[in-house]
Amino acid sequence: MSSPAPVLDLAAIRADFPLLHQEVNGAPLVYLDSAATSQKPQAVIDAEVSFLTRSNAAVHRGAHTLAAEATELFEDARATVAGFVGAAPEQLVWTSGATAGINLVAYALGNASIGRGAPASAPFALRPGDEIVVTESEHHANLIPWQELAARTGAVLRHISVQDDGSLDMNAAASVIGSRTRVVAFPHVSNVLGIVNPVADLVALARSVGAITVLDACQSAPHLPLDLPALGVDLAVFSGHKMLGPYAIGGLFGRSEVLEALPPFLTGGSMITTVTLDEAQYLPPPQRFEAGTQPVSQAVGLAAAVRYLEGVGMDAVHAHERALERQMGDGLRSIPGIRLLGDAPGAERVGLWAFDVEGVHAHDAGQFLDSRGVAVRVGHHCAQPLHRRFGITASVRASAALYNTADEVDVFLDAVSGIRSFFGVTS
Amino acid sequence: MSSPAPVLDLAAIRADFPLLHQEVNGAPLVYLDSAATSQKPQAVIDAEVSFLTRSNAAVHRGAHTLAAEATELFEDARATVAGFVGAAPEQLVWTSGATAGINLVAYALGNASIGRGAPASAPFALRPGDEIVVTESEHHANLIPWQELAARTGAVLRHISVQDDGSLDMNAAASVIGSRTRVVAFPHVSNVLGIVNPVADLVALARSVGAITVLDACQSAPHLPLDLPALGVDLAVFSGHKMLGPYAIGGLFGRSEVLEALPPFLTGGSMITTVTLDEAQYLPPPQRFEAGTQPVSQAVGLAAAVRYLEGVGMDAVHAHERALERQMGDGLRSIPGIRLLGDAPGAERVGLWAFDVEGVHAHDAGQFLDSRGVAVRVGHHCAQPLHRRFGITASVRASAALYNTADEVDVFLDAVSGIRSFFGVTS
Amino acid sequence: MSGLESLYQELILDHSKRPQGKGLADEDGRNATSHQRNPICGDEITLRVRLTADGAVRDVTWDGAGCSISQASASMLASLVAEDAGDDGMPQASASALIDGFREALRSRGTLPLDEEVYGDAAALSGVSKFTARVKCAMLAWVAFEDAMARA
Amino acid sequence: MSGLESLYQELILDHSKRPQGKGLADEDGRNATSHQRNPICGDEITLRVRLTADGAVRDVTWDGAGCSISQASASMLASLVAEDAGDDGMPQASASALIDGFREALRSRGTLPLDEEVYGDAAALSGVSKFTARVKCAMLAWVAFEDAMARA
Ligand SMILES: Cc1ncc(COP(=O)(O)O)c(C=O)c1O
Ligand SMILES: Cc1ncc(COP(=O)(O)O)c(C=O)c1O
Repeated sequence: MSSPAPVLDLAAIRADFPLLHQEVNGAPLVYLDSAATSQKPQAVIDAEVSFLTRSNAAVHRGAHTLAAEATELFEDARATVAGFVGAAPEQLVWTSGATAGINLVAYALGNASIGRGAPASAPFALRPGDEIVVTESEHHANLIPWQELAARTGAVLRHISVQDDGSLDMNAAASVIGSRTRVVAFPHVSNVLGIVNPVADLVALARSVGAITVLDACQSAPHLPLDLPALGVDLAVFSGHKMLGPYAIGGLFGRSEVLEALPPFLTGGSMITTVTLDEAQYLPPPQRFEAGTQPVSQAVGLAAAVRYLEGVGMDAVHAHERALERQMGDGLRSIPGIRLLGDAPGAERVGLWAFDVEGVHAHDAGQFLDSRGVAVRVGHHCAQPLHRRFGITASVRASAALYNTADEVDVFLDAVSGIRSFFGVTS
Repeated sequence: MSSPAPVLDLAAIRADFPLLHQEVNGAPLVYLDSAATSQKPQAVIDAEVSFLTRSNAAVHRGAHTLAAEATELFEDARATVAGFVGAAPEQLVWTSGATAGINLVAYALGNASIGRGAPASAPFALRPGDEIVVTESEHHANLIPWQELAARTGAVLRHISVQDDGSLDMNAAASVIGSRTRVVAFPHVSNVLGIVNPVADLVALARSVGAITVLDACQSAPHLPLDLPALGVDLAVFSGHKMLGPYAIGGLFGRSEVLEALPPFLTGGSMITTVTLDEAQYLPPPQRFEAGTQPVSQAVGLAAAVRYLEGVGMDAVHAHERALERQMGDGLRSIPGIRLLGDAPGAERVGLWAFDVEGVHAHDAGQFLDSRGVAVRVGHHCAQPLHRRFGITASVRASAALYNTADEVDVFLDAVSGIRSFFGVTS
Repeated sequence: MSGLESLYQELILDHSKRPQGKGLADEDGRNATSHQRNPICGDEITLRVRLTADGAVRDVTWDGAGCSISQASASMLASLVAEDAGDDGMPQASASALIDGFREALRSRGTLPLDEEVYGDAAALSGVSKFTARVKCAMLAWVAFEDAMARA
Repeated sequence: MSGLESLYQELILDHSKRPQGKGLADEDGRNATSHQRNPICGDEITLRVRLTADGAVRDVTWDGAGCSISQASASMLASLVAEDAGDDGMPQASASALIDGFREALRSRGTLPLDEEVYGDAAALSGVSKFTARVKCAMLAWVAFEDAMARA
């Protein structure tokens, strides 16, 4: 970057996150596990508590004053969160998280495939031999639902491979995505590699063969300015708890034509017009996909989270995290025995790095860091195929959020440099 | 009841529920909509806030100190909530609510039906002509998922009718449940009728033909002492938000043999052992059914809710609510033009009544009550077939919880007695 | 005027008890029918627009069951059309403008009252806009009217 | 002893670097094999029990990859069996008792230390019980041992 990064007022930001101010194993907590789950600012907690202690009532169902108030707060939250990703309110379906969102899409397509949808859903039906394309870098959440959909419909699951440097093999993409391809699902940012994938190119390939695109935006929504309609994807999912919001809520964005055509997934109350003992008629989106009592206070909390992010500014968040990412990457490269996963030169990235420590198992490395107060994630990070592709079963992953500081990255790097000697591995 | 009901310390209980202390339309709020969603005691809010501000981290995934602590709190919550319904921890699957729990069962059975399960799941497969039995009193959440499962598998959906007095026609049950019956799904307590159904008899009928039972315990879990294994049901669901707990969490109880045999429903992270790009192997229950990040802080909150209920004592809760129910029923019967739904003599009940106001639409009646500060639910309460059976499209429902008082019931009854004259209906 | 009385004005209760235009007219000449349902309470309406040869709105009739707000609103809509249509009928553009204005007022949370000169009795529905949960009830007939014209 | 040093005692690091019983023995005579996996980190172990004609445990061998705790634990288990088995082997009941005691100690959150007289080097794993997230690592080989005996 040529211009200096906008400076965040980190002291003020950190003061908003109560959890960060604690000691772990006698050292100040350095929380570098935000890709797993983020910490919540007081504003999010307050929004939920205020809803529960003042306005709580069943939404979309009651005529009493409290219920009307709750309904308004709930629908305002939808508009706020939809706006955060550039969407219209009716293009945002609440889910219980990204995993639930991807399953929703996969099961709705499955239901379309067995004729459970309106005539408009027929073009989305999968037939034996049709192809679903994912990437080798998939989180299990964006892989197994497609394996199961393929098994249910007879479709074939194919994948775009990842190159040694962690970037997607776009030549492979161009040959894998073909006339039988009906669905292309991929991560905006892999939760292991941290690289921003070429969404426009993948969307163009999918469009050229008439396939729909499903974007896993879990690791981009908290870290980049996001305009899902502008990205051109048909469907996209994200998780509240990874973007400063509550657990148990997520969003599914869909282009209106796609949402309108898809049959429902979960069924039950609040998504119907007329129900007899024999059959039910379904509401238009988003309600068609929102069966039963929704995550009401969580929606209010998530709206507070995106307002918090917007208050800081997503450009500033991204620039700050990018600077931390550079500091981490540079530091890690200079420590002997560290192998970074996905160190593609010049890649657009978010603030995370996964790495292997030569001679030390990731679990042991993580334990050592923990003894210094540094919380990182160790394991396969729900991406076993990607780890296998790099010849390992587990790695260490440090992931930053807007509340992390350069000093914390220094503590982290210093701790990493002590791992191999503690375990008696000589380089 | 011959012995006097144990008296609850209502002042102390009400002080625990911050939302109750407000005015609505210039009158003190009388919240009689707990069957839609309950209010939350401060202890539930505090438990969630304390988790989020002190212990929040990804569970079952991290090795760092915070993650280990979060995992412990999460699994302790499972044990607490399982214990509340008489179950072992591994018999309790977290869901996002009752609707999600019933859909889980219906889709898992559907997956078993197309051979997506282990060999142990084969006995659960539905074949064309097999029968699924529900009741005419079903909430849409325990009806539409079975309609869809029937449509997917070719099974036939049948129902047990409701008699004029609201009780299930057990003669009909004995003839409807037959050799082709594979699933019998029914509510412990209907959310419109408030009558406790004869679970033991229905379970016996289902067992005699080798069918599995699915109990909708939404309206019993908050109000009665509950021992699901003792009831003999195979599967049961409940919702956190109706039992003083957070939104977006619920429980699915399953007998171990049944849970172990069923194939997964949602797929993704944390429910697998080995994943390749082509296929995945699944963990045993409950993890097999818990794909992706779980409602972690909500589980902690729900555990606090059931501890609160246990602290008051479910026998005392039931007795108190039963007394309110009697007061409501007696009062409503004496108001001209009120028709109670499901006034079966001598029925075991929880504290709710739905009713029709002759000559006044339920929406108008509810609006009038709201102007007096009384919050009730109006509409079909997600039970259209049951309303149709009683010849109406909508009713008014007042539902009590442990925090309601006899004085509040008086306010409610007084308001109800003013409805018809306000709308100029003469009896 | 208390909240409740601003919602249930005398005129509204009158219309709901003696509804105008209730009972569907025969389907003679150009006409179109719409069926609408409020999924929350199960209220339904079937509304028929008959048009002149030129495509102007001749009359509106309806049938259905529902709360007093939804019944009064349908009745008021029918009488408004009856008054304004005259011999040449009401141009569809005028009808659309009426519907748009009605929707805007009802969604205004009490900030945009309906003009009695334009809306006649229906102006009494202005009070509904403060009761967000009841806006759908008042809109039901008007949405059916809009939908029927779109089908015509 | 700091938290970390109580977990990674010298003995543990030694076993993990020079593991005993590593490399699966041939499947001669009575034997049974179990494969176990820790779904969190992907660590795996394959463990083989060979039994005497009487059904006593003759030896334990294993293969697998994992963290130092899981590797050390497998190694310590193999050497414990090697020491205790003698010529007649270790009765399965004794083996089960060992496994139960080990599990209990590891789940005790530091309250039940393992007896060095009984568990030999494996007693050094007592410290793991305070690290709840690592208990599974230490248990992996022992669960495989239990499972293999159940299959034998
Ligand atoms: C009897 C019954 N079953 C199922 C449900 C659905 O519960 P939820 O909306 O929490 O999924 C409800 C509540 O709405 C209910 O009362
Ligand atoms: C890239 C990616 N996709 C999907 C998920 C699943 O999200 P959740 O567990 O919130 O459903 C995650 C997080 O675990 C992720 O990082």
